[in-house]
Amino acid sequence: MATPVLEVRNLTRDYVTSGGFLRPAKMVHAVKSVNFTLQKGKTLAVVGESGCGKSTLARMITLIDAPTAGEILIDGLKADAHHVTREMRQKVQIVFQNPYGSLNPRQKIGDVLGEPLLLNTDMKAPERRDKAMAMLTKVGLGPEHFNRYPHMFSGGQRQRIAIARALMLNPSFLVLDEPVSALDLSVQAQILNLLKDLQDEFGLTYVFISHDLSVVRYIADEVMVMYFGDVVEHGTRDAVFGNPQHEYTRTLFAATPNSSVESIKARLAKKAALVG
Amino acid sequence: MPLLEIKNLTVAFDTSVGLFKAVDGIDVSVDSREVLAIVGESGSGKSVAMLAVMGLLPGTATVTADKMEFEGIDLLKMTPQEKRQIIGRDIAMIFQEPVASLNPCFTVGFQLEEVLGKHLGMHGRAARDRAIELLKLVGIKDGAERLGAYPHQMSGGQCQRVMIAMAISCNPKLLIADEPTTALDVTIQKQILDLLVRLQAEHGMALIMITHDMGVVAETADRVIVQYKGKKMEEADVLTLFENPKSNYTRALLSALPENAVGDRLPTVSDFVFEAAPGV
Amino acid sequence: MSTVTNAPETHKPVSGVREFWHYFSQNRGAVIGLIVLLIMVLIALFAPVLAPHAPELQYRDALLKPPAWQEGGSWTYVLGTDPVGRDMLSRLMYGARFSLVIGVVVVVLALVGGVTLGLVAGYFRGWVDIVIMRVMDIILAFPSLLLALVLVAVLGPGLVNAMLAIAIVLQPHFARLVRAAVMAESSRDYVTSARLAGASHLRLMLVTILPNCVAPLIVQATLSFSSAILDAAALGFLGLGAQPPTPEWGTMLATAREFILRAPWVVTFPGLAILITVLAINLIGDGLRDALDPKLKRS
Amino acid sequence: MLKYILNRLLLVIPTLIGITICSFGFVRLIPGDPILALSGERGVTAERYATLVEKYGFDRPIWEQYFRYLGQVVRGDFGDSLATHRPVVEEFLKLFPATVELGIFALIFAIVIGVPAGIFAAVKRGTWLDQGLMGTALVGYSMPIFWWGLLMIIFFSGYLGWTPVSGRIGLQFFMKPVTGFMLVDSLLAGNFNAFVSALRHLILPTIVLGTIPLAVIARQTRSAMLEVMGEDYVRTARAKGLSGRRVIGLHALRNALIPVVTTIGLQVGVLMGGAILTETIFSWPGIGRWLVDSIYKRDYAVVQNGLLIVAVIVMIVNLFVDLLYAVINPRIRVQSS
Repeated sequence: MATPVLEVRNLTRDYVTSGGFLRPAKMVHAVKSVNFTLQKGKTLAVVGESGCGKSTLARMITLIDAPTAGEILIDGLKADAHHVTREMRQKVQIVFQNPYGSLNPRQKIGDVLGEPLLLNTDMKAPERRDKAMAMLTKVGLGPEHFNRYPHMFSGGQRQRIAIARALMLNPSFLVLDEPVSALDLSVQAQILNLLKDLQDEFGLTYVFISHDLSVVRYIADEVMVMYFGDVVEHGTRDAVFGNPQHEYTRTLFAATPNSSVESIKARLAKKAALVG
Repeated sequence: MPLLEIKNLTVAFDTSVGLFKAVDGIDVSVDSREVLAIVGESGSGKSVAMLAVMGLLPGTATVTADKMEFEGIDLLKMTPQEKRQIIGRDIAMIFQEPVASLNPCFTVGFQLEEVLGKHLGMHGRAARDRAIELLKLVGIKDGAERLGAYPHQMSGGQCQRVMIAMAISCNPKLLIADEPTTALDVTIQKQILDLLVRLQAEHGMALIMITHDMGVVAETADRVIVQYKGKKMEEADVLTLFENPKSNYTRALLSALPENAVGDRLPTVSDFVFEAAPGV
Repeated sequence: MSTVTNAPETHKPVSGVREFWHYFSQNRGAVIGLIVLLIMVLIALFAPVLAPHAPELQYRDALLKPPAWQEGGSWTYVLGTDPVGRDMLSRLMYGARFSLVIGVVVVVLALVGGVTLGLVAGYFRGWVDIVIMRVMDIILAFPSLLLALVLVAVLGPGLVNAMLAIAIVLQPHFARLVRAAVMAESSRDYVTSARLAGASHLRLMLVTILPNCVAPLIVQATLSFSSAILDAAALGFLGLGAQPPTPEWGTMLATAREFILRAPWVVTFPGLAILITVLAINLIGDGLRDALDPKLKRS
Repeated sequence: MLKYILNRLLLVIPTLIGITICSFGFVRLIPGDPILALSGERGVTAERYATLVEKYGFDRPIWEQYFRYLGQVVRGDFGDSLATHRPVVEEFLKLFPATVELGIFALIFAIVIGVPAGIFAAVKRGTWLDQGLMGTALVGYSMPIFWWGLLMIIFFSGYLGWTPVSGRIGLQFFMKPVTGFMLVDSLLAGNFNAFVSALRHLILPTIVLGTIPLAVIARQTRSAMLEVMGEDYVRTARAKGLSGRRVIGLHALRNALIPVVTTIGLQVGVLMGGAILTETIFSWPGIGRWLVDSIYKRDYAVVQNGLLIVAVIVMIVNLFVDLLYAVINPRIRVQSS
């Protein structure tokens, strides 16, 4: 088996709430000893509700925050969030949930895309420009957007730009932190399609953080369910969706609204019986 | 006679770039004991019509309608004072952000008892007892203690329960829920939806559910209005809508649901040109 | 999700300046303020040309002449003369130079100091932040005019020392503002993204974060501009700012005080000049705040 | 809540130390010999010079001098005035009530007019009433108050002859200072005419000193109200069918008052600064004039320690405001469980 793109061993993150004077500081275990490996070209979805630690996990594997314990291996190399080398930095990129906060309001789109190249490569300005332009078309925008500022774009377009920026340095894998949950249904579909297209074309590897099971079912190869910092279930998509093992996973499935015609019929029948 | 009947409603906002029609000639009617869902994406003006009914739109909004009647009473001709007798008692509304929708400076008990005092003239002991009873009704068991709590001491789900308790406190004939579960986690969302549906049936009130989520529509509605950019695209009972959508916008919306994915890619909305379904 | 309002897809590209002007020009007061300020600047620049008399020339035969429209006034001295026979109008025109220079110098000093400290404190946090902000708190614990007075008492009376003192007193406001803005911006995703793109601390601070804190800074700078003029005039009034016979407005008021009941014009006009200038700048400040306030924008 | 208070108290300590360092450093920063500076204009004999060096410990290392100074300050020994040779504390206590009396009146004047004006402007947003009120507030905010005071004197005292020009009370009255507050003392003495005279003397200084706080409070109240009126919970209150008066006066105002109280607290420092000018103009025998006179007289002992006392008082007031802020803000008062 090839070296996994990402390997995570016993990754743990504890927070100490600032207790202060009379109250003892409390330890919060945001992420408890998480393990997984991810092969190239695959998508791992991390599912859970707010406060389950999925975003903390995302920030750790993106080397934004340092873990309390555990190891992160990227392309078989150990990564240290305290001293991120330039090579390591280029291997991981992230796309955030809120398309309105993730772009610098005072930076033109061309500069947004060119910045990673400017800072990490010796490319000359025209070359950077060509690369950025190419990426812009790749994500479904046009050259006319190159010199515009973020506020001239819609949420979906901004998310495309954020994806383009993340891809500028050919990262080994991409962390997608709820990339579609702030978008309208129709735009969400476009972005999901785009992610799939890009994955097929470049063989990208995704860590997809989400709370939305229907989206996860659509995009994931592997699913990891988190609950209060613990991984309670981890398996292939079909295994998790077909035969959930953990109580919490089943609760999650049961809570997800079902829009199939059969379930509507069943609900209406129940209601009619109640009234009648 | 429908409980609430609106004909040809138009709401325009005065913005810096000119007049913007958030709602353009929409008819809405809901019968008593009926659950109507108004569904649409952002910018479809789905909340605006109901905010107009409640009189909660800002001063920059101009509301015109051929008819806006509640139980046969003309809402358009009412003075604000007259309207305040109905609002909060016969028509109640809950909102998207439960924590922000409760006043952070007052206890839950105060805010709950305030409605009882205003519309039912209940004060003191009686109001307190009724408030505890209402909290129990919405699934808060330690109501007596919770009455002294401030909104920031409670979770989003708890706050939404309090909002619902406030809304049903005067046994309204119509409850309007504006994206009541959007800010909540999936499991909490399920609890709140179940609660709303249960209360609707038990109290025999009409419920208007405003949402962007087709799943929520499927789980709650009897009848559905689909809105797009301020215009009504389709109106149908829930089963017909999901089984046999008439408007191509509804079809696009349904096919964009990830669970309805056919093959490897999702059809996207921009692939269609939208028209209202015939007869709407 | 309906919490996020989508910007219209077909937004015609507008330059930032023009968009700003669109919002700014809707505020009538701000435009009036801007016009008044421009006139003040012109008067200050061309005082030697515009002033009918030299500001320090004493006409011994025309002491305390009332303004032209009052009984006993003459059009030679349009706004009358002061107790030693100097033309009020000319002195006021030259005085505009002092006020505007004071404002600019003080704001530049306070801005540079405050922005640097606030940026460092807000970006690095930790003990650097604690030390810097404690020092700012100490400065803020003193009533500003009192602190300026005492500083001038230490440094010696005079316009330059007065400006320095006022700058020191105003500086913590900038530091606090920048720190708060930097902290708010730092937590936003675009800063994290820039960090992930490999931006250094210096680049993050100066290129990524600082330009996004400019709006509140501009407003604060405008407000500081007016309070610098007021404070300098107050120091002049107390005899610790610009020294006579400098035609600084506050100093003019101080020397005229004993004549207030006999010759109200020597008091009225310098004060009115201060008020009009400060008011004009504050009107601009309010207009800027409205135009730059992100909450009003793009709604 | 307790944690918040303790935290806030802890923050006071470094500020307090900083303030003493400032006032300690003040004399040593004056160009020239600090002994000469501290001994006044007339100069000293060699003998007295030696005693002073001994007294202030100028032959000692600087940190030792500081701790010596700190020790004196903690014991309440703020030295003697160079001009009157009386203890600084004694002079301060004699003059302080005059400033407090004026300050309280000015603050009440500012709050009683400023808060309702701000609420009105917010409720009538965009109307001529709003524009008029806020225009007036901006003029007040831009007012050079030393000039404003002179204008008031020209008009009310000079032209109309309604109010006295200076001082706290008519010269014909002599009040034995009991509380130091002229109004209280005159009532205690049962002298109604003196009370009226004291009140008349207060009018102009109160208006002049209160003008800027009034403008600031009105503007802040308006913007706080506007912000709060856009909040979700105000919409909820309307959706309950509550009357407009209750929505604005209870649900919105209660929240808007939180930042307004902070603003009002901050005005105490502003008042202290304004007192310097107001007291100078109206010959009001208070702390502000005392400090300015001391600067003129190069009475550095008074300036040094007067500065220290004023700063400590302002700091204590700010501390109270912070605590008050916690009391009126349930989000701090009641810790979330």
